[in-house]
Amino acid sequence: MTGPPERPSTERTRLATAGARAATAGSLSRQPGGDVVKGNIFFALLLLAIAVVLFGLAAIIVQAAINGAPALSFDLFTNPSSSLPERAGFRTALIGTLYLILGVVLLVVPIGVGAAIYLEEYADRTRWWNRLIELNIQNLAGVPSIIFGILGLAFIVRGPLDLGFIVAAGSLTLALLVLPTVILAAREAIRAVPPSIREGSLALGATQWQTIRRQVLPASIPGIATGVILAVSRAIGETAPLLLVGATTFVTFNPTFLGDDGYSALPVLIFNYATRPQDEFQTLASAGVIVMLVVLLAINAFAVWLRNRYERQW
Amino acid sequence: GSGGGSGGGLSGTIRIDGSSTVAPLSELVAELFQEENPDVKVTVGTSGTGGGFEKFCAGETDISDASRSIEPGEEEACADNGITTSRLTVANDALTVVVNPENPVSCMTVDQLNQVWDPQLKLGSWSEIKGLEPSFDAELTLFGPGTDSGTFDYFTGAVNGEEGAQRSDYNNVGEDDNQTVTGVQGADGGMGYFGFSYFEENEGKVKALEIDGGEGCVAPSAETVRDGSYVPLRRGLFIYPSAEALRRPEVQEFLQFYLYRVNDVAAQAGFIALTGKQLREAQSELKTLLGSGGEGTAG
Amino acid sequence: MQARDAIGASGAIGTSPPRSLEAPSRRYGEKAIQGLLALCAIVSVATTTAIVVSLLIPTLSFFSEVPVGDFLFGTDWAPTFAPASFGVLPVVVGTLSTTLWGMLVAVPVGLLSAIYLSEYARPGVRRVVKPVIEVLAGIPTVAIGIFALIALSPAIGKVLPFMVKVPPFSAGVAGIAIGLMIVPIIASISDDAMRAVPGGLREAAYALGATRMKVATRVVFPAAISGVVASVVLATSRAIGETMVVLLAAGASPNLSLDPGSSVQTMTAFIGTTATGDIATGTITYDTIFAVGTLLFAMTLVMNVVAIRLVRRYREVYE
Amino acid sequence: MARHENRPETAREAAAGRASIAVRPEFRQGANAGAKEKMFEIENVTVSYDGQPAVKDISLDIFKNEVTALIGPSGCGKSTLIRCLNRMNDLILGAEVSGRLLYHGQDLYGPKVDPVQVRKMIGMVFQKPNPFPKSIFDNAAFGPRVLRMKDIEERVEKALRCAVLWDEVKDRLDQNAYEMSGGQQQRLCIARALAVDPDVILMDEPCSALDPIATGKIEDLMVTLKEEFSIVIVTHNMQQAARVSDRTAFLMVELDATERSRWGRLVEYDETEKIFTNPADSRTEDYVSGKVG
Amino acid sequence: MARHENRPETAREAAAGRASIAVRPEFRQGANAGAKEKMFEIENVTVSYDGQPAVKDISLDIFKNEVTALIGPSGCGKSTLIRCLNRMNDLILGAEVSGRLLYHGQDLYGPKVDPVQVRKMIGMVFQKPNPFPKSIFDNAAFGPRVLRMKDIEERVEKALRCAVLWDEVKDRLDQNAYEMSGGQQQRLCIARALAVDPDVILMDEPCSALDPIATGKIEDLMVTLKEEFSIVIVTHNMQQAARVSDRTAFLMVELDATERSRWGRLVEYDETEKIFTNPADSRTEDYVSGKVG
Ligand SMILES: Nc1ncnc2c1ncn2[C@@H]1O[C@H](COP(=O)(O)OP(=O)(O)OP(=O)(O)O)[C@@H](O)[C@H]1O
Ligand SMILES: Nc1ncnc2c1ncn2[C@@H]1O[C@H](COP(=O)(O)OP(=O)(O)OP(=O)(O)O)[C@@H](O)[C@H]1O
Ligand SMILES: [Mg+2]
Ligand SMILES: [Mg+2]
Repeated sequence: MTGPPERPSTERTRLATAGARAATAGSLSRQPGGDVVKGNIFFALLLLAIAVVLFGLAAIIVQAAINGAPALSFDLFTNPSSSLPERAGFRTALIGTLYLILGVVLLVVPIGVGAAIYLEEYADRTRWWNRLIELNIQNLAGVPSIIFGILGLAFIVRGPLDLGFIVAAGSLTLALLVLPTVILAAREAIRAVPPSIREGSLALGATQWQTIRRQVLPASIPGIATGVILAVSRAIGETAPLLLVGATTFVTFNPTFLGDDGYSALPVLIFNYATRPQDEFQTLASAGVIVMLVVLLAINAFAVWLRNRYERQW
Repeated sequence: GSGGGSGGGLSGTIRIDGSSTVAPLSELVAELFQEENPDVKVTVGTSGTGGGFEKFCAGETDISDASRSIEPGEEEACADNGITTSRLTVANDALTVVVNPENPVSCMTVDQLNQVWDPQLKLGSWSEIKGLEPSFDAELTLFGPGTDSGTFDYFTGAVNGEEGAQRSDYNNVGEDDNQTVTGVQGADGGMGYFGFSYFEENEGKVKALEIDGGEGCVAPSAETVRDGSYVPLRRGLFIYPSAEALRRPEVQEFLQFYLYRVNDVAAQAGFIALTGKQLREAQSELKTLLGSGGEGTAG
Repeated sequence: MQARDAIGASGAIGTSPPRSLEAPSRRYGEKAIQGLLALCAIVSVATTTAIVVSLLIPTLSFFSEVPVGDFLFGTDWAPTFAPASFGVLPVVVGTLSTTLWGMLVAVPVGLLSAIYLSEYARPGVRRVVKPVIEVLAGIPTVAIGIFALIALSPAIGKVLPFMVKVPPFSAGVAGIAIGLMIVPIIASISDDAMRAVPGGLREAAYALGATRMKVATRVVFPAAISGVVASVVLATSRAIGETMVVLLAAGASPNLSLDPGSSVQTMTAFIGTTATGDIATGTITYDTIFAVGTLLFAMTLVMNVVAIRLVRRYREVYE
Repeated sequence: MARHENRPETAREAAAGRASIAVRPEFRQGANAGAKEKMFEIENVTVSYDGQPAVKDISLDIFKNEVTALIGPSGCGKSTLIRCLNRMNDLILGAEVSGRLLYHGQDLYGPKVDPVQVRKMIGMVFQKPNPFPKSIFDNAAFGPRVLRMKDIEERVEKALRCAVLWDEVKDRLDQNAYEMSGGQQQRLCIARALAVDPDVILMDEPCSALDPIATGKIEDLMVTLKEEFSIVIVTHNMQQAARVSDRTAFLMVELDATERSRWGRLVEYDETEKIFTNPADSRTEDYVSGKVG
Repeated sequence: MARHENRPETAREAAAGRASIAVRPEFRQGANAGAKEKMFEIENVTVSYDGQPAVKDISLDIFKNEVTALIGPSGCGKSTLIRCLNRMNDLILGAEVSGRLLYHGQDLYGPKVDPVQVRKMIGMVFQKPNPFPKSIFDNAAFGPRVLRMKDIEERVEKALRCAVLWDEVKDRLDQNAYEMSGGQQQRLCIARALAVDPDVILMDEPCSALDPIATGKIEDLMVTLKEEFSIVIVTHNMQQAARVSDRTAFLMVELDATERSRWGRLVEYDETEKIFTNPADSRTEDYVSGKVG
């Protein structure tokens, strides 16, 4: 039969060695030795890494808070922007940013997840065009944001799409910019769903889309949420491409998503203020950073909640 | 301003874009204008003089802020799109050369500045500058704005005789002139230059050099700029309205308002106000433009 | 009996099971969805095409005036000076330098953080720490740049004097700031990838007497390598593409040097400032933006081809 | 109960020692099957992974309203073969099926055939339990929901009852399926397959993690179900094959001359009673009586 | 070979129908064990998941150089109990062990005990095969490498031979373990555990996916191994328990009065021969003879 000719002698030799070792093993308590030391060093390194990150973050926030302290007040959220620092607020820029991000999320989630699903679940990896798409997405992630600005100006604001200098055009530009982040994160999440789950679903007569929709996607929500969090975080802080596609620094009225009256965005304003000569504006810029973090946290809170809710372990 | 202001029910949107140097002035004027005309929306962008003209010549903005004059190529592009424009000077600036407060030198000639910034000489120390009084020995640490800026072009043109003809081995601070302050403050032999407003805000941290443009040492100030004695580093800042847009009443009103109020607010925004002569010139330019816009003839 | 009941129910519905193996409907819905999904993937291709198109024409016009060789191998970068010089190597090296320093910070810190989050942290801790780390990704780059310049630079200058020379600009400090900024990309995506490794694999390793460190490094990490590499590639791309931080903290002086203490100009910083500066469009200087952009595009392309190869090679498939 | 019938004397003792297998490329169709309706006709089917054949040249007919068992040593290709029957192998990259496979006379691998439709009719329980990371209820309800069936709750309850799981889980239907014991997970997977009322049910070692009681109940279930459906079961448990199946196929591993390649081959296929009491092939006899190994 | 001895008549038929189990909180120590060295002493151990007890109040002693079998219906807590013995339950969030668990007289859950050290000595094979997504060789070599053993190749080969897998895989040691059949995967997991020469081996249904031949060989292996090591095995296969084990513990599910909560309880623990031929408890008798269910 398929089994090997069992030679008891083989086993005996083996057991002899085993016995020798087993006799010495006795204590259950921690053996002082290389492994323990290594493990401790490793753990210390892990904590150090986390500490570095948290400390860095804290330092940035504290620095912004201290610098911005004189200007910090709730009025920052309600006052429109002004060229007079004492009455300047971020309301109009804030609304512009909220619209921008809303547009980014609405665009990037379906497109990003859709592309990820296509690549992981439908695309035949051996086909050159699918490999090309894969390469192309990774490559897009490395294109500097200003190039997206140039692209947005040429193809979205003008050119084929001809949207004009409206918030939606800015959203679309930013969405293209952060699309690779969402696609890559979503792909990894989808890839991590064990094949046996797909088999189980397909074997019940579910179509491929039903399998994706009801098994794969729910299981990959945490990873997708991470991608969206990172994407939104990046989109919210981008300045350069927005300048090109029409975000202005000075808007005293509340912008609308499709209106072409002009709009502003927080980072554009912050950048502009930060490079002005007057100290008051630099203070305002720091305060703006705090405003932006508050907004960012509020926006991400939902994604974080979603991610925690769907977290699971196979 | 409350509703039903004195503007007589003007409404519409006025788009301004261009140099980030000029933007604070346009913003301030725009803010005041909107107080009187609450239904007019004015936006000010900062995509740079070049970027501003590009949009302007594509007919996408009404007014372009500029820290330099429009170039022939840009003018052509405007003409291709049927856009006529004319330069209105709205404020003055004094490019200010700053050094460390500890530096004993207080005045330099244009030639000495040229030595410092000359692309060939590449001086390494203050002591190598010919004819400098009092003598000073420290390593030259140079700071300058981004080479894409109008400030760079103007300074190099005035000091080195040709735009861009400057040594490149200096600390380029890019977009944020505040860094020149930090840098010069930190280096004994530091030297840098930027717009007057940066100096005004940082007096004490850095020292402004007097410039000898041939007729003795002159310190940069509002007065020396206005009386024309601060040469050659005084420059004008401009706006370029489009004749096309000037057919719209709100734009006409805005530009007239601009020139009417600009001298009151220039100092507040960190600029040096126009002289009476400059202002009159600007006003007559605007009239010409209004005329051509009204006739609807272009190019 | 229970079994009988089941059959009763099934009988009602399944009396005449469809015997045809062909699809009862043409499943247009499925096909439409697949088409839509493919379309989503095409969006990225369209984007790239548009980028290539918008880069290509000015790039060609640039190279009609500047020889390719002078551009690629020249060591003097002064496109906005007179006389102009277009040797791109200093900005390429500047990009490599800041990216290198950034990755030196971000990769170890990010990966160790990910391991901590996924393998060591209790769920409560993780649920708090992970979003907090992600906040870093959302701090406006201007703020990080200014922070690097006025807080990080002096601090590092005290500890590692060679990193910061007289002017406050240094490639090393800018790199570290970028590193901090992209840590969340690595930490967060790698953490997700490691969390997705089936628990059975951990159990198996623990049962063999592996310590937590070995389980993390020898089982979980390799099993998640695909996600880990993806996160590093994404982070590297981000580091290469970052503009504002380098502009503020690394200065804007092109220097052909990998010295962390020297001020450098990166490709992106050049593109970023020039595109929003006062240079007139349509000039050769302005076209330089596109030539640099094209080169950057080509460089990231090479990096990604290599990365994709690597992932293929080392990916571990479970189940 | 019908399951105590054709139970032969089985699996007495497995003697140690190894009999080498002669390469004998023969196969057999089940006998005495004239009157029965054919469900699957498998003709010269070979399945390869990455070009390496895993089973070679299998031909057998599987009949309606019967339980057909596949037995054979580990690695002989039982799972590979059973997965062909509802085109699960489509999902494995590099897996390739050649030969002809008819289901009710229609070519299962025909160009117009829709694998989804195939799997709707031919359900499957896998060797490794693979519950979905959802609640117990959602696991069982998944199939009915996907197929837009009515009375989901009722169906779920019945399916869980059939799989002898209801009593254990009725109070915690919303608990995650991964928090169940191994045997509970396996029964849940069985319930999940039953809930959609397939035409044929393929079971790859459905009772491997079950205790005798649960096994007995599942076996009862199979016997009951076969009145309406057909069942193909892979099992390594001779007694189980003997107890529940009407027909048994015995596969074995064959080596090529160099002993480098190995693949599964059908040795004998016949009525279960015959296989266990009077097999035609001596290798079958050795295997079912436990003499090989 | 020693495995054909004390095999009683077992598991004849499982009749359908459900007998309710009376709550009888008694437990027993194994008898006739005076001379043997105790390996594990389990005293009043209760394991709960999220506060819900899964097994309650288990007390039994496990002896050195013996094979101890845990049997009982699915969900009665066999896996839960066996996982306590090498502290695998530490890894499950919400799992809580109370009571006393001694290993060679040392408290397994004592404050100074290092779970890693515990698991080095007490190996485990899991119910669901869980190979690493690495090559076959790397799977078997994982333990020895982690423990910095020498002669890795030799060890791997021996372990694979012991687990009756060598001949099937010797030519493709660098293939991914997930490309093996279910039974091969399980044997690989057994080999992996053997490769580190643990002191005790815990096996949670190690043969559930194996054919009789491979099962027989693994059983042979257990009998040989127990001369040096001790083995605890969970099995739902009565014959297997009867064939290989020296001592058998029978667990059963108990319901509380409201029928809402259920947990496992030790019904009887004794020498295997006694459990299978003359059990003290009628429920044991019913179970091993297949009368319950
Ligand atoms: N991680 C968990 N969380 C919550 N409950 C659990 C978990 N694991 C097991 N249980 C429950 O504990 C009880 C005992 O489970 P256990 O896995 O020990 O059973 P078992 O005797 O091994 O059964 P089987 O023979 O089916 O493997 C079951 O009711 C099960 O649902
Ligand atoms: N995905 C795969 N890629 C490559 N080879 C595979 C794959 N799956 C199975 N094989 C090989 O094909 C052969 C048959 O495997 P199969 O799973 O059909 O065996 P089996 O009869 O079900 O065995 P068991 O009883 O152990 O489950 C084995 O040698 C196995 O190693
Ligand atoms: Mg199998
Ligand atoms: Mg179990």
